[in-house]
Amino acid sequence: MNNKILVAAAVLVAGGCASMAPMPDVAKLTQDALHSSFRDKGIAKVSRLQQDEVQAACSSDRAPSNAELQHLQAQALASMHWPTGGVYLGDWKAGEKLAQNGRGMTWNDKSAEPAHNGGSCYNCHQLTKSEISFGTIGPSLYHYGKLRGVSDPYSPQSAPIVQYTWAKLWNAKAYGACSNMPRFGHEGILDEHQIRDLMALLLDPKSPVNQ
Amino acid sequence: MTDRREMLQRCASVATMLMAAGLLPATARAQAAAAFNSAAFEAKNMADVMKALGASAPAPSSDVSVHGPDIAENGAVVPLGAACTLPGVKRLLLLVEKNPNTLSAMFELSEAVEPNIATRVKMGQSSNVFAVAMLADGRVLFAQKEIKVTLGGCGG
Amino acid sequence: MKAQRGLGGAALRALAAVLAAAVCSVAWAQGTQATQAKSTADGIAEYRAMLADGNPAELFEAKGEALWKTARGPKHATLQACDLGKGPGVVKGAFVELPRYFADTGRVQDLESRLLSCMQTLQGFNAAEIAATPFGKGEQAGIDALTAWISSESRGMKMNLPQSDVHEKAAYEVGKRLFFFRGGPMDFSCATCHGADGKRVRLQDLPNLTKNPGDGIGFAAWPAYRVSNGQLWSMQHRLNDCYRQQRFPYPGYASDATIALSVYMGVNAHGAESIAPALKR
Amino acid sequence: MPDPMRIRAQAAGDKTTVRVLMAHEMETGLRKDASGKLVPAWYIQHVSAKLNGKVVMSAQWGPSVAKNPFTQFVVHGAKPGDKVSITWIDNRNETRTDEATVS
Repeated sequence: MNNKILVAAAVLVAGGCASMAPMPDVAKLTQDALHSSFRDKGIAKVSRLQQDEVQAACSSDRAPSNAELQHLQAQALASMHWPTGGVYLGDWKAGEKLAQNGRGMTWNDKSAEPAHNGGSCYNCHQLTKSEISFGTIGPSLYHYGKLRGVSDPYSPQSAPIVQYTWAKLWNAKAYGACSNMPRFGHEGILDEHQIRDLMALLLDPKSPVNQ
Repeated sequence: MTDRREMLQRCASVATMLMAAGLLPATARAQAAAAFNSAAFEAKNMADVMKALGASAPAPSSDVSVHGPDIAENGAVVPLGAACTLPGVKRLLLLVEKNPNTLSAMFELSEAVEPNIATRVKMGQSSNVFAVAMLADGRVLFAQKEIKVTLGGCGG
Repeated sequence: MKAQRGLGGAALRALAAVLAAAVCSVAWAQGTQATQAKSTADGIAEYRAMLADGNPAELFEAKGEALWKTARGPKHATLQACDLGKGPGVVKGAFVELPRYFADTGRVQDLESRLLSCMQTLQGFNAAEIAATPFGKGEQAGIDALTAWISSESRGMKMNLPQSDVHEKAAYEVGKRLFFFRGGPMDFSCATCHGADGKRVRLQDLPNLTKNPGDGIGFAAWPAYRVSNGQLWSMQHRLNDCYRQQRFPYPGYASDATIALSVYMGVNAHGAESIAPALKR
Repeated sequence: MPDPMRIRAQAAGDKTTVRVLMAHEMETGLRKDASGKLVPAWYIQHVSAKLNGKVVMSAQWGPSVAKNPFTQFVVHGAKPGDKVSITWIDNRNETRTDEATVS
């Protein structure tokens, strides 16, 4: 067993009374604990612990400054990938299947390719009336399109909400740098085709979300 | 049917007698196994279960009750109970309509035991469940309810 | 046979949930989500109440107690001289004070890592080998049973992890940083699911582990028998599966990170009554 | 040797509630293991309950009874100090008998 925390702490304590000992360098001990505790398993490599700017900024019980949030959000929006050919909506039936599917990206999964991943939507959101097993980490999305007056997703009036929804699914951090929602497109969890299907689930007037 | 039940009980009591003595020779175990009603436990619906048990078609009755939750958080463990308020209950059965095999459990009761039993079953999906009471006078009565099995956890 | 230990608490809570739901349903004009969630919550509360009486964790408790008292391993010794923090052989009350610092190993240890130490020093087992054994197999199954029994010996007591030693304080601070540490392809940290009150994933309530989430909730409920797979999970197993679902790499058994997280959650849960081993989905 | 059962038998007047937990996999025979092979069926088929040596209840179970089975019933005429014993036999002919005292 690795034991860097305690060795380091012990060094600091040595020669002094424990209650008087100064607090060791917690940031360093945390990095040491991460290095000594985690190992590669399947597709889940230790490289997953190397934080990007967003992850590093959103890793404490205190939110980053407004300026930093703005910066991170602007960055996410600037790097946004918009759908090829301007086709925003796919098949809501395929979208519902993805929404139900919470699989993918764990050390038990064979491949990290989007085809092996679900959208995990119901883990955090209510979406339809018929599925009672839904989470509440995110807001209810029941009647998502209907409440926003989307009767024809291809009409010019619908364009702003359609684009916002796409961006939210592709990289949720564009509208909240420390959002709990994964960056499905940006991180390569889902591909363009799958995100179109989720778009249809949310915005197609025929989708059960809008019934 | 009576003969079959008597035989079942006799086999069971022989087996338990030997077990009480701390002995369960292979032959006795085989005898106990022989008493297992495979046909009933392999049946795909309530009618076929009844046929395999040599019983008549069950009639719905408010004297029988089936206890279970409306929603099961997990289908791997669903509490189910059967009870009957009439005297002379010989058997209580628990059935799950949409399981691969309908019959889950069959309890044979002596006079010393109340016609009110409970256990826990697995359910592959949301389904009707039935409690069936078989009475000494040959009547076969049932109650039913629907149990919703939900999908839990992160699904991953 | 002990009479219905720990069952009353769970049943009472379920009843309380039903009552709370009934009261709430008077003020039901809160839109579809609220009303539907309440009726589902009623159903789940009823389901849990029905299961409360007869937790299969008891089977593991019995096995664990026997294991503790059986001479085993290369040294053919029992674990009865094992010091879980309150002196050699003292089991009662030890669980609610773990993890804690142990001078003999120079480490902050949780119950599982402490058992590994005792199995190595007293019985002659190879702790590293056991730590590398898959969950539920070989000696790992034995440790699960031991945690079931040892935690049951503190049932009804309040979580009371020591924080007087600097190692323990450091472990808390490290645990806190790990709790909020975001990583992996989905940007999840422990706090994503367990950082706020009243959240659920699907239908499972998510305790807010940044504070005392209440008696028998969160840290005060594990080890637990998991209905979904019929296994007894120690906190190490629980944390391992949390990290799997966080899409993190694999945390070593009894590793520093997992122990530091337990210190963070356990100290936050100070005063919460332990119901372990509990019954979980 | 199968793990022991946990049996509780609590008398309240003439009625004694017996609750039993059994340690058993209760494999359905329909489940596949990690390598995709079917795990063979392995489940308790027979259960019998005795009060002071006399059979009061017996049962036949299919593989859809939940893993680590629980069962509960109420028996009349038992007094504190009486013995309740439970025996199960599974489809591999393994068996286990345990006894509890009515309290």
